[in-house]
Amino acid sequence: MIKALPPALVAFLLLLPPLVCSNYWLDVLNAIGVSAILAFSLNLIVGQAGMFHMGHAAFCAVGAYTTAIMNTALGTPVLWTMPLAGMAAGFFALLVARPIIHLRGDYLLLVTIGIVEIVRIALTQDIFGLTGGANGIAGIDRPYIFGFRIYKPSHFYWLIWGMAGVTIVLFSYLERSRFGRALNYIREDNLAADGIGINSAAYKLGAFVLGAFWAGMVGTILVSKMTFVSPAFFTFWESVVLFVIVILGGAGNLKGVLLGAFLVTGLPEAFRDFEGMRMFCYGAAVILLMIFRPGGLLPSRPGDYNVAEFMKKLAGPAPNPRSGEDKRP
Amino acid sequence: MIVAERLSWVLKLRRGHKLNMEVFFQQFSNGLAIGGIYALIALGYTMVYGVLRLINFAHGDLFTSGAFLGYTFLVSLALGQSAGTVGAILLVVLLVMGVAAFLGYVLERCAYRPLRRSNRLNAVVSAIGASIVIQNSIMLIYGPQVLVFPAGMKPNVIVEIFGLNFPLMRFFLFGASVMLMLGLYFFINRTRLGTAIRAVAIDQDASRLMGIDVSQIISLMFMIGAALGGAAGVMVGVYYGQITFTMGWIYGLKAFTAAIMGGIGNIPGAMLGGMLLGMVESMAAAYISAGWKDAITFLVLIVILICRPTGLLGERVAEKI
Amino acid sequence: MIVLSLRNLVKTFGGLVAVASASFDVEDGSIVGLIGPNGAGKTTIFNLITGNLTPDAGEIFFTNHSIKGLAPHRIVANGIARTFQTIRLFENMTVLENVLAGRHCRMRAGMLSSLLRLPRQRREEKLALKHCLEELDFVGMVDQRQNLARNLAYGSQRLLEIARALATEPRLLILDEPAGGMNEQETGSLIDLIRAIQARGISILLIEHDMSLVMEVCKKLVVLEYGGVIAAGPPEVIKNDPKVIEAYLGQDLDDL
Amino acid sequence: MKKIAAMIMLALLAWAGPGGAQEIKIGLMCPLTGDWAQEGRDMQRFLEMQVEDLNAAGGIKGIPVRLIVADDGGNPRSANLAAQRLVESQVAAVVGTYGSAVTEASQGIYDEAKVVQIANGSTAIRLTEKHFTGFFRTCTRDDFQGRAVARAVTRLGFRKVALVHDNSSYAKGLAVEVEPLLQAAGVEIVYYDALTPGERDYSTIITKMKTLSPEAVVFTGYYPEAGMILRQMQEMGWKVPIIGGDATNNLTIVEIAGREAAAGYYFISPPGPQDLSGEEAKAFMAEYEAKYGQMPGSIFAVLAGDAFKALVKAITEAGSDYEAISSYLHNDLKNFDGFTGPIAFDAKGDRVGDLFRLYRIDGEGKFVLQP
Repeated sequence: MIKALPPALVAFLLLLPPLVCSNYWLDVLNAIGVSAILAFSLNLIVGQAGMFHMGHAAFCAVGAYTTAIMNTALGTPVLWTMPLAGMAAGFFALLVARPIIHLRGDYLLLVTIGIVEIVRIALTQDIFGLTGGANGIAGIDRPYIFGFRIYKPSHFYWLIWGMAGVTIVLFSYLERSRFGRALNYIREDNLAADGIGINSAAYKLGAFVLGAFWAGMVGTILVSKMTFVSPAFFTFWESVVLFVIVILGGAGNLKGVLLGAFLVTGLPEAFRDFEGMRMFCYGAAVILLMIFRPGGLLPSRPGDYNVAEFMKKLAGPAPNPRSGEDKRP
Repeated sequence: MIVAERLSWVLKLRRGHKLNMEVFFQQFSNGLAIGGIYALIALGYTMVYGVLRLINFAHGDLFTSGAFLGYTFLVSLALGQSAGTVGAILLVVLLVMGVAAFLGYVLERCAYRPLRRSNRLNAVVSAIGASIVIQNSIMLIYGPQVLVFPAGMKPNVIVEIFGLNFPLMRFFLFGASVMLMLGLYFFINRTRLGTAIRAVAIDQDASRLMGIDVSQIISLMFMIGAALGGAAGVMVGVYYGQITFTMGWIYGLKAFTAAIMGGIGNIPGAMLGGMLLGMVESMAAAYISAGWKDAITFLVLIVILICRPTGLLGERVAEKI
Repeated sequence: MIVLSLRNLVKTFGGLVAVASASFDVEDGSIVGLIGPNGAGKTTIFNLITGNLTPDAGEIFFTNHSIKGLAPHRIVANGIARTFQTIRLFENMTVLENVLAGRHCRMRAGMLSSLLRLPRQRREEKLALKHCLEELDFVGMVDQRQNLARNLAYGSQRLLEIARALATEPRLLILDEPAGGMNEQETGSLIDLIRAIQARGISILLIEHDMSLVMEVCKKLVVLEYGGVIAAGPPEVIKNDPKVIEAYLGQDLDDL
Repeated sequence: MKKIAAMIMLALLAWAGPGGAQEIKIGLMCPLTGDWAQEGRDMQRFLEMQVEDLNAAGGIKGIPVRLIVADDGGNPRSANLAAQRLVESQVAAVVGTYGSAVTEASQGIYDEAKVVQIANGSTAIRLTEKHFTGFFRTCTRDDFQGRAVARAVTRLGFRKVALVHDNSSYAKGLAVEVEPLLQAAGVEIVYYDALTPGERDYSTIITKMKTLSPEAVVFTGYYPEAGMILRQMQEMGWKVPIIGGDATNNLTIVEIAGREAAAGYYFISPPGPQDLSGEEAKAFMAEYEAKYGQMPGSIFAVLAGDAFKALVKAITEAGSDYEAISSYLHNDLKNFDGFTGPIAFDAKGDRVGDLFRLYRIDGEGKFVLQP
């Protein structure tokens, strides 16, 4: 009961903003929400599976352009395109990640940077004559839910944070499952994971595809909110910001990543008035945080499984309550 | 008779292709000029990586600092004007290398050393933070606008070789890059200190047991890397003439690509990677499409890494089971 | 019946011949020890069996099927589990999570059912937890299930690796120097454990330098030198084999 | 501690603001960070001076005007937030911004909030094809400029040109306009490609163009790249005229290229800050130069100033609500005397009239208006 309280409190706090916040702050929260969902999906790849992936914006772009093209050219309602956007991004991830999945650390890092740049250039060069070049695609419809038109910041607030909520729940399920654990084993020791029966290449690919699927769906929300899309949305810098959110917040910890999204996307907004010094302080803060909180703001915690019912059957001595935890390097 | 006919046929072919070959060589030299600079910056990446296994994302911004310091010394303070243009540039390059080395030392001390025992990802993020700090410091000090080295700053002589035009400065630039690289190569491979550096790169703990001051070596590598980056900054500034506070990022990324292409941690690899990258860029722009150029270079990189997962000259390290 | 059979296995690294036409069998339910001087190719043979390396020539049969060239995870699924010479636990995860890793290959839940926590996936998780706790109980570590693997004592880490391997429900367990770094008392209980594993009907193939352990538990020893098998047979016979004694530089095997 | 206390005080004051003294708020959305930070800074300086002057003269009908500046970072996504922020501060109207994609990201927000927006540097055609009643711009559209560029090429008598852009929304848009116009005029386009902005070495592209021997190069991108091209063409010993668009109307181009290389460069632009003709404009520019030590780098700060002037005029004449301002700007503002010449807007919100002139840089590095 007590453990359920903080989530309830958080949920209650999340209900408040549309009632008290101005449109500006609502939109700041929306931006944070979008970053948060993207960061959750990146966390799967970077935090859970431990792969150096700095090109997440590429997957978001594929989803965003899928929605934009389907909506403007075929007139498909925006929200209907969401699963398709996800699938397109997932398929793209499958295609590009397959040959590079075995690359180690820094090599993978650069290749993913390369992918995000290739995607951005391809979009800018108006690939297949579909993407509208540097101008992008404009005139994307607002989303409708059962005939209700979503266009105000407060409407989007519900849409975005609703999706963020669903994402948190599903991904926390995933963390404590066969799939999630497999990713953690790979992060900890790829070779040992292979040796104990985990098809690490398939799981790494799976993490990429699922992460990309989610990022693609966020792409749909992003374009429906802006009603247009252009390559400028998906620069390398956006990918770097997502990467920083995950590591700064706490790789592998969803709460940490959420906190990271608030800090990295939200704080610069709060310090708008310090224009010149803003980015300077931001960079310095990033360094200091990494030095003094190496595991991120909320480091990932080992899994806690409820085993009480089996323990009785084993009739062993009383379990040793969690000792020696939280001493991560 | 037949021989003569053949000969004339060959000559005809030559003549027909003459123009194309000329252009090809011109593009080749363009690629070398760009590649030389990439290689010079890539060296800094590679050396720091070699001893620390850290991607120094701030390296591109050290390069920018070099360019702006060069501006301050050459244009604002007009240092070394009595020594003539070339003399002044040489003097300033040396001066900037010193200041950049100091910057590199400070950077390593503040942003990386506390993280040496920590997760690799943390160091990457800290490096991104450092990059933001340096870039914005430059903007706060010099302002956001483009700064220009006066056009008369460098000798503007055009050399004609085999009917092709080359700016004389390009030879200096290329020559200076190669000299710095060779110097470094000999320093690493032929001196006592270089041996210590190689030892640290292979095994820090063992080196420590052998009495090598590992921290000192790492600082030294950072200083050398930063000095080379700074030197590249001044040279690019003087040669191309315009500098902006954001310029480091594009050069940094290219140099990083070059270093990885050649096999990061490997000095000849950085040179090879830089030249190759410059060449691929130049050829892609010349014979395929300038707009797609960067996409093509990344594609080449990916293909290289798929075929050779640790770069062209990188060692394949099998994991011990 | 023969569980594992190696036939003329060859593996070279560059010019170096690590395994030169090695052949031996592991009988069902037996404990076989693989011994030999350092560099004789013992661990290479292990890596060939577990699929971490691919042999240049020869065959590997497991329960009469060829497993040559299969990926490591397929070999585990087939029923061969291993421990590592240098302990390779998932250090920042709990003891229980480490054992759950072994369960992985016996579970079905995919990405979607994990994401949605379907009823079938929940049932499976429960069963897996139960099984893993039993394995932990088997090696006597159930109390430490919430400790991080890297905070365990050395001996416990070895035991945890064994529990993790057992969780895969192997028919053959491959132990690479299981007593390495253990004190005498720990080695004693390890011997009991190995016997208990055998009692469950699991065959065991092990590399070990601790000759007292090898002599005590193994039914059969296979001696390697320069990548080839120079002798194979019961410990008493091997002990007196002149070729073996020579390989160990003339030392009496009892002293090792 | 003191700082925090001061910030809280400030916040409280800001909170109490709207209920307090009467004033008219006008928003300025501009890029103060990012690649176009220089443009944004000039825009802010320009408007701040105008507000100062206006308030010194009694404001609008005695009510002081307050300028509220929001940084759009030159990026569509942060523009979204900047626009919300201005709407939130209840501005009567907004001036800005520079980039087309950035403006596009903010248009919907201003439209939904019913705030008049006058962009100063966004030339993409489609911005005014959306029929937002409250959107105007003081710069002219890419197609106007495209026509001016094509006119200049034919008038200068070039029959064979290379067309280069930089893949930015602006440069690509202009190139797309220019290409068919040139073809229609019978000008052969021997090379059509994009360079990568921010790079330093364009020798590859120059070599490539040289082999195709065009009579002139049309470059639709920005001044830093134009300067580099001029400089490197000279270094490579290849001299053909280059014709650029209004984004190269910046004095820095001569510095980058060097006087010798810059000489002979043509560009199409509204008059630059240094050769505005009106008396008022001249006086204002002198004041600006005295205050900041230099003229604005480009014409876009001046066009922001024009937007501000038009707004002040509209509010003075019609009042400060949305309908009043937009209807006045659409229908009643005719031949209004701006810094860059007479200002009027058509039904779409585009500026009426052709501002474009052909300039040539002479041997002294001066921008000379061509007849």
